[in-house]
Amino acid sequence: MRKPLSLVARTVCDLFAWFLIIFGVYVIIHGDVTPGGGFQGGAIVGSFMALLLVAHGGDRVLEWVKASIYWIMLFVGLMMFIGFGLRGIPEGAFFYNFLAVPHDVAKTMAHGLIPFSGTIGVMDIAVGIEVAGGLTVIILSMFRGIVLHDFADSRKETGHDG
Amino acid sequence: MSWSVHLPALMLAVPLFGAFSTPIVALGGRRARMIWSVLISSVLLVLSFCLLQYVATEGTAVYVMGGKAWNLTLPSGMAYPVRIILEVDSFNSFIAVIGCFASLAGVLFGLRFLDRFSGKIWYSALYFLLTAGMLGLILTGDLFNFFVFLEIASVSSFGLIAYWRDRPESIEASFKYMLVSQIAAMMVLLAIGFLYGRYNLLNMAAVGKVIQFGLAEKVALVFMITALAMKCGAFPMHMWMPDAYAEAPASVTVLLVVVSQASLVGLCRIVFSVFGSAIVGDVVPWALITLGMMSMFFGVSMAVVQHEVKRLMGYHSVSQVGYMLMAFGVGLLAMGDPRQMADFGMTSMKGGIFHMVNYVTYKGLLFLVAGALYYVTGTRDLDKMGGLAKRMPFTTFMFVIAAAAISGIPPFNGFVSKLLIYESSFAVHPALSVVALVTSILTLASFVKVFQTAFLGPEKKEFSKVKEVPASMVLGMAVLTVVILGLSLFPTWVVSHLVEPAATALVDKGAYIGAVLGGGI
Amino acid sequence: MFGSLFTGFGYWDFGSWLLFFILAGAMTTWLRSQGRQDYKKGTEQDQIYFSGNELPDSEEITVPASSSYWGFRKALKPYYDKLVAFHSGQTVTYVGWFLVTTALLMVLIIL
Amino acid sequence: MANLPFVVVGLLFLMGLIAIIAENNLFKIAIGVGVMESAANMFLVVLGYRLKGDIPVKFLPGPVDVYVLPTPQALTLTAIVIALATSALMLSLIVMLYRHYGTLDVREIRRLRG
Amino acid sequence: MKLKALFIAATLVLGGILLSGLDAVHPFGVPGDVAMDEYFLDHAMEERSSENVVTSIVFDYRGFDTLGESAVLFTALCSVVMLFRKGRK
Repeated sequence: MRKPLSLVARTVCDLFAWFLIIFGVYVIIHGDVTPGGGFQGGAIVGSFMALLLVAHGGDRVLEWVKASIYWIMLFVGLMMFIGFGLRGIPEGAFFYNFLAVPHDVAKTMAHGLIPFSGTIGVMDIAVGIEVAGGLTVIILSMFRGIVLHDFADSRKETGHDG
Repeated sequence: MSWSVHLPALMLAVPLFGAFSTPIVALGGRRARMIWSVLISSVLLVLSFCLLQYVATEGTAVYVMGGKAWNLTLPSGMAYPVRIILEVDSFNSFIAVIGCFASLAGVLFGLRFLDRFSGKIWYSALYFLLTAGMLGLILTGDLFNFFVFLEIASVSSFGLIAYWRDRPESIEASFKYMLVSQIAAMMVLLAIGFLYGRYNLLNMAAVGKVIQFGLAEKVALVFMITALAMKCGAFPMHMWMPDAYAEAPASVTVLLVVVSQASLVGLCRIVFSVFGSAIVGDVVPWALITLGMMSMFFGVSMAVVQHEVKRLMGYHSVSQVGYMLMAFGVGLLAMGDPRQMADFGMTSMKGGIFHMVNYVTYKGLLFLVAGALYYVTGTRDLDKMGGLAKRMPFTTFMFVIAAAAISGIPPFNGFVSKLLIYESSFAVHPALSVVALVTSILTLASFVKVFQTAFLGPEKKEFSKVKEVPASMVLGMAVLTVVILGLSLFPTWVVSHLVEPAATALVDKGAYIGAVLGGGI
Repeated sequence: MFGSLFTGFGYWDFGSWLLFFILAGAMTTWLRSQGRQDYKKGTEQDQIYFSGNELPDSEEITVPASSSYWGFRKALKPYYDKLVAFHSGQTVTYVGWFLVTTALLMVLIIL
Repeated sequence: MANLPFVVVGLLFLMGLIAIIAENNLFKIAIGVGVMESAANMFLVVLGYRLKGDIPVKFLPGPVDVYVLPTPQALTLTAIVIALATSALMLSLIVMLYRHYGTLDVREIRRLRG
Repeated sequence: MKLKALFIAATLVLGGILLSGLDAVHPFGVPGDVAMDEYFLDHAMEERSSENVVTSIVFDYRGFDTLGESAVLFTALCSVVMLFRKGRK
């Protein structure tokens, strides 16, 4: 499992992994207009790391990757999500969509953009960031736990009865 | 008034926010994490008291998630609600207060208890997620939201049970619990799908208004009952319970006890508020009574022969849950008939709810004492303990109180609720009370055994350096002791001001529906 | 606050329990004070009587937890054998009994 | 046979349950749980279908008057993510079990008994 | 082994009743009452300007469920990271 795949596979994965991110971001930011949304897009972005891990084997990717970025993404997404929820309390209720523009008003705004759906779009992006970060962290940590880390050097934490 | 209408949402938002922010706060060091976790759980306790007060003065609290206003349950032109609605009546708010007490006790106890281990950041985050799941199960009024919170509570408890990951047994307990509970969760999801497909509604009160007792509803009811009865440990499905309770760290076990009660709250909601008078025939109440009797008797008879202290208490949890199932079954049996209801049904419901509260307090305290015993001796095997009473006076004192309460020794709260259950179940059939009494005696017997082997007897050489547990752990236990003493000294006040409104709210399906939809059945 | 709690057949209140407890305690103390006073500290009356044998080390005379209620367990041996075999620890029984209960309740409720 | 999708849901659920009971390999049990989760999700989707319905995104299908019901799809999204999270945790637990017990046979994982 | 046969028999009974129950929900493709979903289909556009009705349900009408769902993902993440943590040296 630690062995990288052949050169052809690695090159193709390198090439297409980045398109995965672009496609995922597309799905995330168009969540309120087209089928898809934060979770689906986040899962697509998360599969980027899985593809790289399969193609290059563990050692190289784990050297290259900075896990803290994904942690930051996770917490930014979570905090944005619950923050927008809490922000709704003064306006009416928890999770109230306080940014929404009713459709008939939105039609008269002649800026030519897609009508803004309020917190739906924002939360979509928040969840997208969170899921992308979270899934990558899960994949990396499971990979580390399964393949690389063998606990032999750490003290046993068995709780009761030694 | 202005902010207290948002209390139901805050009760869920605060622990979730606490869980999400714990890893960030923990960057500030060990002390920051400790202060943060105590702060969050104290705030939660204060909020739950405010909610109890609000419900007592203003009546059932309804909260519409994401509505234009917090009380806009019905959008214009709709007969039924479309949004997620939290519905808090006297029953929910009372149980939520006790849950918050247990959560605070667990936090305080866990501050020093897990000193020697790593991964405490994740422990704290999961602890608050478990609290959030427990409160969500108690407070929610929406079927699918109930499922989501059931999953939050389950997944975080799988993680916490496996906290000592280098111990094979804890991973095993976690896996077994996970397998059973995933099947149960999928059954709950199917049942929600059944109800949604029949009525196109997800709100509990709205479903309760239109429900009939057809084939699909019967299947849904059975799935819900067995899945939630499994979650609170009824007899043939109880085997995960001693495993999980014994293998989790003691501070988590307190919360697991509350979570099992939260699923019992969900079971009561489904049976009384959603189905309620729609249930035809005596099968469901007798099923609850039978499950309760089997849990009581077999649970306690397994407990008598155990010699690992936490496993023994885990089997006791099975038997104690039996009391509540039996009480609610008797209440459901009497529900069709107003005369029977006044005769013994109401007493039984009161006994069930009061026992639920008492069970959380004294069983939580007992698990904390077991954790303290492990903390000082390094073992859970009663065979290896002895003579700890002189060394640990506070722990011994609190153990005696809790053990007396669980065995139903008169002045304590356990006796009062058991008395209510005995006398009401006697009216249905004397055999029910006989089983309950025998269970109570065997409970006393097994706790006498724990007391005699762990605390009394000559001092052992290897424990000559044992000291009382650290102050924060004593404080955690003291929180629950104070609650037990309060419930014991003022049972009359508690029953008439807290338990009786709760029982009335639970059996009154019309009021539950009316709070959301306006107007009765 | 200390009013009575009616259960339908009887009642419970903390005050009368306390009264009864004090009465019973007083009666017990009085009965105890009527007894003979010839127990003397520091004499051989303090020694434990072990059928005339030498006393073993104090740690060896404690009854370990797995041996307490030995008679109870012995008398109910067939019952306990079955019950312990029921808790075999096999994962399939955890799932299986859950499904059996569901199926049984399902059949009963539909009939 | 008009209700064939419902029958498929029931059969899938049943297959998952029987896999959990009959199989001895931990991974096969995990797959059984996955099949059950898929059955539950599929049940929700099937509930929301309306004959000749179109997707509930307003501008994509053009002028239509029948949409499929959107709520079950939203519920399914939630349920899928929950299923994903639990299966990640379950696989991790299986890895840890294999590390401790050295076997994937579920019959040998029974230290907690009695 | 006998026990396993019992379990499988119970599962089959359960499955049979489940199938008949599924048959009683509503005929495939013809939901009986659709008031709640019609509300979403009618009002999602006017109230929230969201073209995608499913997303507007996920993030607005049932946004709290989605918070719970993120919490489940976070829970699983915490559990996995805790299981595979580096222990104390």
